[in-house]
Amino acid sequence: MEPLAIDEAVARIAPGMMVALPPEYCGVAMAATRELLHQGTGGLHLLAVPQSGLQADMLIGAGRVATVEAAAITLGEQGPAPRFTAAVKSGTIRMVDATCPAIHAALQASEKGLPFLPLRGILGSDVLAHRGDWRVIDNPFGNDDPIVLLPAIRPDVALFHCEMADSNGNLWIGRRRELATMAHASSMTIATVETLYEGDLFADETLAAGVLPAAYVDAIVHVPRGAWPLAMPGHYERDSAAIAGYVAAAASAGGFAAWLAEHLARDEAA
Amino acid sequence: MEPLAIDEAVARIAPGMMVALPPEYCGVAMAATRELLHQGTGGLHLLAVPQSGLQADMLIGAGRVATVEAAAITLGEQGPAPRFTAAVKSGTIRMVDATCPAIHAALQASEKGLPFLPLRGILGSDVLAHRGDWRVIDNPFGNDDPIVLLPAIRPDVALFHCEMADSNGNLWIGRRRELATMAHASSMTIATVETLYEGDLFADETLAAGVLPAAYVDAIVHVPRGAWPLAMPGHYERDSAAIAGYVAAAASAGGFAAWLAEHLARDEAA
Amino acid sequence: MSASAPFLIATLAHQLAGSRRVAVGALSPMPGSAAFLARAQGLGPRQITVLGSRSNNDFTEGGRELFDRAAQGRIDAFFLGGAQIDGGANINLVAVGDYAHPRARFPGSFGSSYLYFLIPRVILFREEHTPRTLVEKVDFISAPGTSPANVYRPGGPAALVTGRCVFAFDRAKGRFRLESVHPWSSIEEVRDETGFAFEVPAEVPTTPEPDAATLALIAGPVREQIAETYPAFAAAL
Amino acid sequence: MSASAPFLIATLAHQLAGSRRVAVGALSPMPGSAAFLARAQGLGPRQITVLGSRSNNDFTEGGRELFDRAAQGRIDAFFLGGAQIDGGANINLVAVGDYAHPRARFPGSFGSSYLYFLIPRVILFREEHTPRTLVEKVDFISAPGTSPANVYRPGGPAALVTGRCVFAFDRAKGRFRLESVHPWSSIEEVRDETGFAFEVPAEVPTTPEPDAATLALIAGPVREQIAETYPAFAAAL
Repeated sequence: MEPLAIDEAVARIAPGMMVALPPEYCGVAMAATRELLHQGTGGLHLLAVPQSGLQADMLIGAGRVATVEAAAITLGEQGPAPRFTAAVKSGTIRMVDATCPAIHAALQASEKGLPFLPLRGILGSDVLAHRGDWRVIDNPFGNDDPIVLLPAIRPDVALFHCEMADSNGNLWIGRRRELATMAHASSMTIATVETLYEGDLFADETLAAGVLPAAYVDAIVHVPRGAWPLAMPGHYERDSAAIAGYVAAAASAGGFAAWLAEHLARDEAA
Repeated sequence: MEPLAIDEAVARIAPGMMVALPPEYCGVAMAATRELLHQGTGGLHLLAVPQSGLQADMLIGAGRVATVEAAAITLGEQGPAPRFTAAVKSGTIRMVDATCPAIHAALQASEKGLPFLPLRGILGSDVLAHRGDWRVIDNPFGNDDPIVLLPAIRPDVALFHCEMADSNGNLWIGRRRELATMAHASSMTIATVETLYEGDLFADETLAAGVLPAAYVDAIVHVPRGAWPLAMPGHYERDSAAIAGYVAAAASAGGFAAWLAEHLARDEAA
Repeated sequence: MSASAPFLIATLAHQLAGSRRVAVGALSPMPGSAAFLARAQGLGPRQITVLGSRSNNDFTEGGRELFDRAAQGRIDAFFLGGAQIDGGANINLVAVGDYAHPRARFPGSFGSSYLYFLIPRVILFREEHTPRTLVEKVDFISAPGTSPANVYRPGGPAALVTGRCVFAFDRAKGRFRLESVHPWSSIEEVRDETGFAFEVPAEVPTTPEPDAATLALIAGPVREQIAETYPAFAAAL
Repeated sequence: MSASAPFLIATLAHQLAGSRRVAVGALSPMPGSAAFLARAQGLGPRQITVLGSRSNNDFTEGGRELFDRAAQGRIDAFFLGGAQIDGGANINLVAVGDYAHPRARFPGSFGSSYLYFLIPRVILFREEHTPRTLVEKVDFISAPGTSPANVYRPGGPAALVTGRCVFAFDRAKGRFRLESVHPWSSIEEVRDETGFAFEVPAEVPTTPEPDAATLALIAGPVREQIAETYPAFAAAL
């Protein structure tokens, strides 16, 4: 599988698609997200697996998001996600509140080709009360034992950044197995990678243990520092200064608009 | 976690326990099985994940097995498992026929602390007809869409042989993830290992990707060639001659009894 | 005369034309060889996964991945056998006679009870073609050939290859149709040796013999590739 | 005077006495520090898993492992916060005001809606102790403090630590009981600043101050260990 140019890969994300995104500590495809901002793809349905931050905030701020399903949207130590918070308060996005294991389970349902998966907990919460798509049944193996059923979520795209790809299209994700679940559950997987691996990742059983097989991968882009300004453990730390700059700008709609215009102009020039 | 002597580790398997066993290509604890034969532990409930062969056949032949749940019991290219076949025909064990993904799913239910997991297929089969413990419901998200529900299986012990253990009790299982599922789902995990690893398997992210954490491991025994006469990929091949010898002996009850007596005597002498 | 292994491998390989992603289950040396042959011939499979193999196996999620991948629609073709196969394409991998006190017991259903429902093109294979194996009704249904319309079933049987012939399976009618007869057999012999009724079209061609190039592939790369998982079979091939 | 970080860390650590396996979720610098402190003090935790950490994280199944492990009964204690917490130990991590048009919006429920049910000892922590945060009834229930008897619930709230006091939670009664008051506060102040009713026993001790050895542990190894996941917090500690 030949690596693609980033614009080519990102162009596969069509308006209105459901895009699954990993958490901030786990290989967020930020370079691809900036390309997505460029391409202007709108009406997106973001599925945070199970939480997101800067990535979701930028897309929301730019008006490209119709729906967010997440257990949380946060910038971690940098505080609340400003454009997300503003969008929810003003009702410009549809917010679908979930809880972390529900998103994992709903993706596992899709991974297993199942219509639903059950999950403990949740009962009596307003998370459940606001989910018209979740059901409560009486556990058929129990006795007066209510349990929640979650319908499968099948994203159109899984989009993430990971360690490396070999020339056969296999990805090395290490112990970030949520990336595998996302890929298994999605119709299409687009990955940016920090490095390219010469050879076959399956030739070495030690490496093979951390592989997401090419069978699940549709597009690969080689993007060193592709998670910046977020961290890529083992390569670079979170760029707190850059994120703080974003947070300051994005505190207001006008500030965000200026940040976006400057960002798009700088990228055009590059 | 200090490695134990094999007799000490195997003594934790009490009569009547449900023991989860991996398939023949995936690290069968044969040395531990011979020790189990020695200790005379009986009334076992074997859960093949999802199939077994020589290991189950020996325990069945020795009369140590009350129940077998499996998708298949076979010696592969060496043909049918002789004592298993004889025991089913004469009704001396309770055979619970399953299908591979049902065993995987029932263990995943236990891994997730769920009372059940749904599974597609199976409808209209006699596998389902003979399973009083499985249920069929109408998919609450569908319309006249029957689906099977499988109750969780929580084995008392997961018993397997794998590549290596570090001094903290972490195991390296590589891409044999069924061993992880077995351990997650079981109350206790006993592992024999081919080698010991100096240091911490989590210190290297490449190795970490193939680790089953010590949090799931209760007893470790260092047993080089611990899967013999079955294969340990990367270390030794299946010993077809030894298995053929077993098959020839085990063709009759008397032949098996002689093989067992000789085997136990030889081990005592060793 | 009975079918040679290379003939059957070539006939099975023919069934994989157009199937891009093929998986091969347990106890399947001939189907495994057929998958390697079809790939070598450029017939279809680009991706072959052999259960129990290390070099032809890209699973990294353990034993469940075959089943999950099938459910995701990422496997196009698969092989299943049967101690008994009946005219409705029901297969029996478990027991002959009474289930509780069987006359014969086999290893078990493996993943058939599931994969038969989910993989679009399942090719049945049973070399022994006698009224003992091809029966009117199986004694135990490991997996049914067809299901009611309301049952979720994207997959099912496509064909049955035996030592005497090839049957195609008509899912709408729920029965087999004779597709070709091997060179050493005949429609009459197939009728005599089959325990179930099947359709016979006006023209029934002879199953083609493998050509020299095909035989060379089988004796060469195919034999080498299958040896990892089935050494005894490869040695005898 | 308000609570210092070391005081709160020490008070939270005290809540982990006897808990062998502790997990720490997102946005939890103080609880994470408390877990490291409790381990350094030999108080309880042998195994600490910090979400988002690499060196204090033995998960190899991805994000779902925390939740699966909790369900397996392999995690003894966990921390949860709340934009609002009410007298029934219901917690709100989502929104203040009307859910559809909130006055304030927070990140979201994270795993609380699940873990609150499954982990035996959940310690609630909210530094700000005012009628704004400790309310009579939360505006949105991310996770309820108690459940009807027929609901599967091996876990739940054990205590609530704030900047003014420690409450214990009585699951049978479904309400908080004042356990200790921090040195700079008083029962009266706690009453005034709490939006919900709670039980006050005859004797309410003062929450003990951390001793010099404890402060040294916090300034040393604890600060170092928490820095990997919360560098800004560690720098300010």
